[in-house]
Amino acid sequence: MSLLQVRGLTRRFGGVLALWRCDLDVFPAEVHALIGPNGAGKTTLVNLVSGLLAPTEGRVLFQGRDITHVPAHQRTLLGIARTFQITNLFPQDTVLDNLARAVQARTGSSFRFWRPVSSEGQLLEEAASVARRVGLEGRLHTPAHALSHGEQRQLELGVALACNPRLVILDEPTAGMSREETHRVVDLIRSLRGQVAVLLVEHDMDVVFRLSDRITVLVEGRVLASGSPEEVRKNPEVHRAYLGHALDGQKTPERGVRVSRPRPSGPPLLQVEDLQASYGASQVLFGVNLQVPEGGLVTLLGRNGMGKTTTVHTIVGLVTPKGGRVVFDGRRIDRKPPEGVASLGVALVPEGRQIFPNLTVRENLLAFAANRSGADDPWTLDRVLDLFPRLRARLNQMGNQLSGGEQQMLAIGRALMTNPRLLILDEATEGLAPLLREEIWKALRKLNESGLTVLLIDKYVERLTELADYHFILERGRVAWEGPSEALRADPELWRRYLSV
Amino acid sequence: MRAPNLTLPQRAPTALPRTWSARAGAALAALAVVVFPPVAGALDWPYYLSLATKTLALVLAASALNLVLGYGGMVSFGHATYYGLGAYTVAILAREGVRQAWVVWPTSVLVAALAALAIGAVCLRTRGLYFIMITLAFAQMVYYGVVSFKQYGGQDGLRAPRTEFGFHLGDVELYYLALGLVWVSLWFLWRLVHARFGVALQAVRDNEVRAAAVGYPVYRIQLVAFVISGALTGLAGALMAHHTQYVSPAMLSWPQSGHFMFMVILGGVGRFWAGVLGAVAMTVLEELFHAATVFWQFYVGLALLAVVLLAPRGLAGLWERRR
Amino acid sequence: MSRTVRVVLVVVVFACTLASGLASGQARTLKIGFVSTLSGGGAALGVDVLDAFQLALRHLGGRLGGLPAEVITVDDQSSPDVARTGVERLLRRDRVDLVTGIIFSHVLLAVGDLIFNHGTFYISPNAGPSEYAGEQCNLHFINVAWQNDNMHEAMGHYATLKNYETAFILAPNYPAGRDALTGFKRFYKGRVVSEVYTRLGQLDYSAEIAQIRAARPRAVYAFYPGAMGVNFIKQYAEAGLMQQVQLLVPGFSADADVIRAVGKPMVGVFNSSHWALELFNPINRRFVEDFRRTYGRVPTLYAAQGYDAALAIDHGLRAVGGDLSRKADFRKAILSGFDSTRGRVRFSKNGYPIQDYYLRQVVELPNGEIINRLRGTIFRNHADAYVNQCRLP
Amino acid sequence: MSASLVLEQLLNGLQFGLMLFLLSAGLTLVLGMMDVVNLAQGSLYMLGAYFAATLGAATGSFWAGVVGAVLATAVVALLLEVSVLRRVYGADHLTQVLATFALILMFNEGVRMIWGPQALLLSVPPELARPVALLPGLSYSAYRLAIIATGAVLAVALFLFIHRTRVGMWVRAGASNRRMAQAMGVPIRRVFTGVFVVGAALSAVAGALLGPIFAVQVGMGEEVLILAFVVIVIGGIGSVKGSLVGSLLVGVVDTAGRAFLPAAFGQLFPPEVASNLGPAVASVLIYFLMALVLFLRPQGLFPVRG
Repeated sequence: MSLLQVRGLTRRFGGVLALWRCDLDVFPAEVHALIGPNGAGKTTLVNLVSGLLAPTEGRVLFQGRDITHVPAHQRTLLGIARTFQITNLFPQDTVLDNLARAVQARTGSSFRFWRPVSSEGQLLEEAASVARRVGLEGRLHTPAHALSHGEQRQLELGVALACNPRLVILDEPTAGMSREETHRVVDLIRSLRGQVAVLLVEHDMDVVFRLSDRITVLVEGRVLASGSPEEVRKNPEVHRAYLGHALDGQKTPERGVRVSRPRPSGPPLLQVEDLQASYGASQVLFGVNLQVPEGGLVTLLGRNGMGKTTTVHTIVGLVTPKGGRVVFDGRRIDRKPPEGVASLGVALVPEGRQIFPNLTVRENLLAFAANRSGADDPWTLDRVLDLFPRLRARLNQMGNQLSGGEQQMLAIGRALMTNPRLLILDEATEGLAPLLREEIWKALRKLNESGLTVLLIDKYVERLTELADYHFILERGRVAWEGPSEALRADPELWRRYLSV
Repeated sequence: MRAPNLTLPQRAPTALPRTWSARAGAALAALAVVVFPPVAGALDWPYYLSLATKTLALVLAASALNLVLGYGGMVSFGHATYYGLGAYTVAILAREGVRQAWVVWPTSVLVAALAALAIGAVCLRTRGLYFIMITLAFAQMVYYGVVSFKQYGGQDGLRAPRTEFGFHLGDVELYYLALGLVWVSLWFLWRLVHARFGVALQAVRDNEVRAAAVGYPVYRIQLVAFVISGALTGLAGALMAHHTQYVSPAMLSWPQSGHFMFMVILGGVGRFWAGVLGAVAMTVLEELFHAATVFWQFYVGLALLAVVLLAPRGLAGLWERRR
Repeated sequence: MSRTVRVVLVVVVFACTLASGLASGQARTLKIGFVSTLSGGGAALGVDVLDAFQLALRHLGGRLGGLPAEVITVDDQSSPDVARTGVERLLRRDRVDLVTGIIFSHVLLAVGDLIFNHGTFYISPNAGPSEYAGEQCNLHFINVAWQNDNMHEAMGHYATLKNYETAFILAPNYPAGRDALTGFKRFYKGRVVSEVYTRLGQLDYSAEIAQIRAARPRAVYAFYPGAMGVNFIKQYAEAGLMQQVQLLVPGFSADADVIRAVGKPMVGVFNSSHWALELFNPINRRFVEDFRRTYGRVPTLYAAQGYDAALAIDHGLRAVGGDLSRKADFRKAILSGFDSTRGRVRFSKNGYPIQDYYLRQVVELPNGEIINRLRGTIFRNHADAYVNQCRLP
Repeated sequence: MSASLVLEQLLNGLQFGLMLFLLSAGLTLVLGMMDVVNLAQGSLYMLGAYFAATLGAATGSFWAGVVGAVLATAVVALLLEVSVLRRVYGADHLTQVLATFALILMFNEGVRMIWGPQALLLSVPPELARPVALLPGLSYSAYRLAIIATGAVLAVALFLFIHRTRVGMWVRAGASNRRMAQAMGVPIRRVFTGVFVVGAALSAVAGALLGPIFAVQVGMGEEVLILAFVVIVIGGIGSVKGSLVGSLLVGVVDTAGRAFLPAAFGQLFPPEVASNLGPAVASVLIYFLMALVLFLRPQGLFPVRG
């Protein structure tokens, strides 16, 4: 009998359907991986199971008991513990205290007002034993915020284990870890096998296939496939939907433009040197170097959590770098505020679209209109609407009334309206239907040909090799590889290592 | 320069003095508060005795607020409500002819606790700025509610004769009563913040989502802390009513709530001695500026602005080593 | 800065405070604690009383009953709490011999027991709550102005004489306000169509004025001291009610300060008072002229009361040779009568005056000056209604 | 209860509501864009009134006083923003509440130092100090009508500015997602300073216009400040439309409550109960309204964040 049963789980956020009628079974003591592209609804599903969100429809059963309406903290006491995608600890507390707090929550009432915790020796003993289990015995008295990123992830895991769970949910436990750290965590998870059921959300396919007993693939809020690693590996649908290209050896069907032209040369429009950035104590970028030549179409590739979004955020000034330089058109911009960077002609189509919900579509487009590149034939409202005719009918609707795809078009249109010299797109085709995606790429190509420099983050690698001139692959906050499209196309090993299965 | 956030202590500070000089200082301070009344009597300083009693009541209220504000991370902008209700209970019971101490004091605490329970139960469903505003809204409701009850004085306030203990409750006796109550309350709070409950409360403050995810009943923990804080604030109100022998709606007003918050910040939010240091420093500051200038509030404001911008760890933070 | 230095600094600051408090002087002078409303909407009243009190002190050569007098002022901001703290300071830290000055009854009621229990006299230049006239009357309390009901009784009587069948009456919701309307109704024989109590300190009366317009009474009686009165009358005039419904007010709502603020719309308003500018006696003439010369404005009845308070204290202290421990003699001396701006004023046993009440009307003089003119006498030797409940001998 | 009484009270509510809007519009934008709780907005309102009183007396013209007051308050606001508020951007709300609470104390005492403790009593400009007959049986103060007109004009102007101009779009974009607006090139600091100054100027208009209806005195800002916060919480933080709807709602509900509730309770309950309950319920009505709105729509009526 399955430990965890998810039946027909549906969740809406406003008008957006994040999860639709999902079924999931996790059996006792198995490692069950949950994979899928960004925005597929993995974290939503995990939050619904752990009780941080309430479902719109459907049920969650644990050990046969319906826990759909049981609050989060009681689910933990019933035996569901979890880690978070973004490290989520008690930052001021030491390793030992972090663990002791988890032990305390499990071992009885929080409503004891008199007896000092310091006299409850077994709390600390148990905490220390968990610390040994996750390999942190040398850091017992270090405050969590002072740990390295990898150690924080280990502690995160330890906190979940300290809850003594029957099912532990690990949301991207190796995100942002070094290779050695990843190995350590993989070993740790493997040691859990047979004792605790593990529901693992993970992008690193190495990790997934090495560890899992079974895999469930989630795409666009639906369960696409579920089964043993072999079954999933062989499922062509999974490849198409998730990996964005056909199986090894098969050719993609012909899809319109296929360009090959000489790489533009000349001075780089954007030059990033030894860029370092961190969120609080955890460093994300460890010295990124990349260049985008004037008129180039360059991609930034890499799996999730490798620092792609942080890199572009640092470029546009939303994150202040810890070190390194960003030079745009001969000028240093790494200390400029975002508006200063933007006014030089850098436009961002951000991940998650970030349309202004309280502005109409027209206003979203017009509010920031400018001719920052001094183009003779600048983008105007009409041109953008010609590019995305679907927006025309929606001009007077508020930004938050659009569908996801329409918001995506709006976000691109909004950036174009500033007539930038450099357009940065962060997952600009996320959540779009294939046809629409293709349309956007064609548009991008055309824009690029007309002289616009583009830096692109996307996951459809094969298609990108056809579109773009040059690629950078980020791996754990560093550029692990760079080269022209031909080189990338020629080396499937690269893809396997850095990008997918 | 920008104002840093009000930083919380790295860990629940082990506030019992550890060095010999500090222990000697603490012992001296304890001795000073115990022998203060005879000294004040000998020197004929009735005003300073009365000021000390008032300060003790404020110490209690500020320490109670520090529990929710500092240890619980709940920015309550309506703690004057519990303070005022505690005080009004004394006055109203006296007016209705009930003056036995063993009835009045527990009733005061109970009324404040029940109010905190009802208000907290609703307010704790909101977060952030909305929490601040909704606690304020409830405080205003209670304020205007009390103001409209004409038989209990309305805007004019109400006399609150001291309760009967079976002995004469003069100013000196009241001082010792206040000292005792403050001591017992601080002891209770000390145990509480170091017991499981205090640890859980701070866990919720530090990371609510994480706390829930390891199994803490966040809402209940916050509500219980809110009620305890409300009850102790009510006790402070009852004490203040005994001190002034008069209660007025100003005790329930929002500037009063702001005043308490100020004391806690001044003392060092989230440090155990914040309430004590803040209330004493505030009283000293006010007396000092009051003696020096008619426009004393201007300088109080300036001092507080300086504290907020320059010393966000408050007075208690001065003793902590710089990071 | 080392920790030790920081700790030492804090200790030094604390010590300085204590020292500054203790340093207050010890010379043998008569210390008068003057608690009054000197800020906010009621400040004009407090300032009038204080200015006149100081004027009287100057006329008396800086001495009261032969003792050099020192006045320590406290601004109560018309808040009972602030007053309570201030009075506590006056009594226990500054050790004043007498307290006076309070304008608002709710302030007085909040601090009265504190002063009386301390064994200190309170000589009231204004606030005259019914509580201290009746059952709670106190040996340490003397009011040199009037009991709260009195002027309103006079206007009630006048409204009856003028045969206004219906009246709309309003007052702020505080003891003097409630006393006022009680007093008005005691002598008004017509029908009260509506009795409205507004928040003390309320300054916008649009809602009430709309109600008056809807109720269409023959007369409106409004008791609003200070800025409240100024605003009420201004808004009453702006709403066009002056010509439609006769407005009656007590004397202090039509006094020099209100006339200054409202101006011409006030002309014609009737009001009652125990004092008037043109009362013919030497004390009043000297007071009115000197007040005008010193402060550059026409004195109000509040000013007259402040002046009288100083005279009463002087009178009482002379009788006991400056020895305030002879409390009974001090009280008896004042109660048996002293010479004031209103001539000789006598008192009931509860410490409230027995005196005449006049009818005044706001008129415009040919030179454009607007002034309150004496029109007649409503009551003669009028005492308050509560004296019989007072059990003092 | 006659129709003209209801109408007159509605006008009173409208006048009150529009003035609240002038006060809350700046507050809600400051809060929405920079996440700054500014308790000192009430002090700017007070300053507006004091400046108007002083400048009006100096120039002899009420309207010159109002215009001067608006300019002078805007200058003070600019200095305030540069000197103090910039330092509390990004700090937590507790810091902001306390820093601006300290500012209130300083402004209040500062005003007392300069203008003295007494309330200043302003007069309505003589040309407006008369009633206007609106309907047979209903005449209404010309000055209050002028206030309603000014308030309405400013509300419409602000509304057009926020909803029809580019800078207005920036302001709304900034209120909803500051970082994204910056990334699109909006100079958010300067826009914010502008918004703060305009908000202060509107508060000054409210202070100057209400001066003759209330009294110009220390502490006048605090009471109205709490109401302004109620308004923006009801309307949704950051939404000008919300603050307009919230202001009118609070203005009308408060006025109607005070005018009609005591009478209504008088018919339902014995007089003893009614005389207590009526005013009590009337004065807590708006707070009850706010708690209710927060309970049903925790983000207010017009939420700005997506």
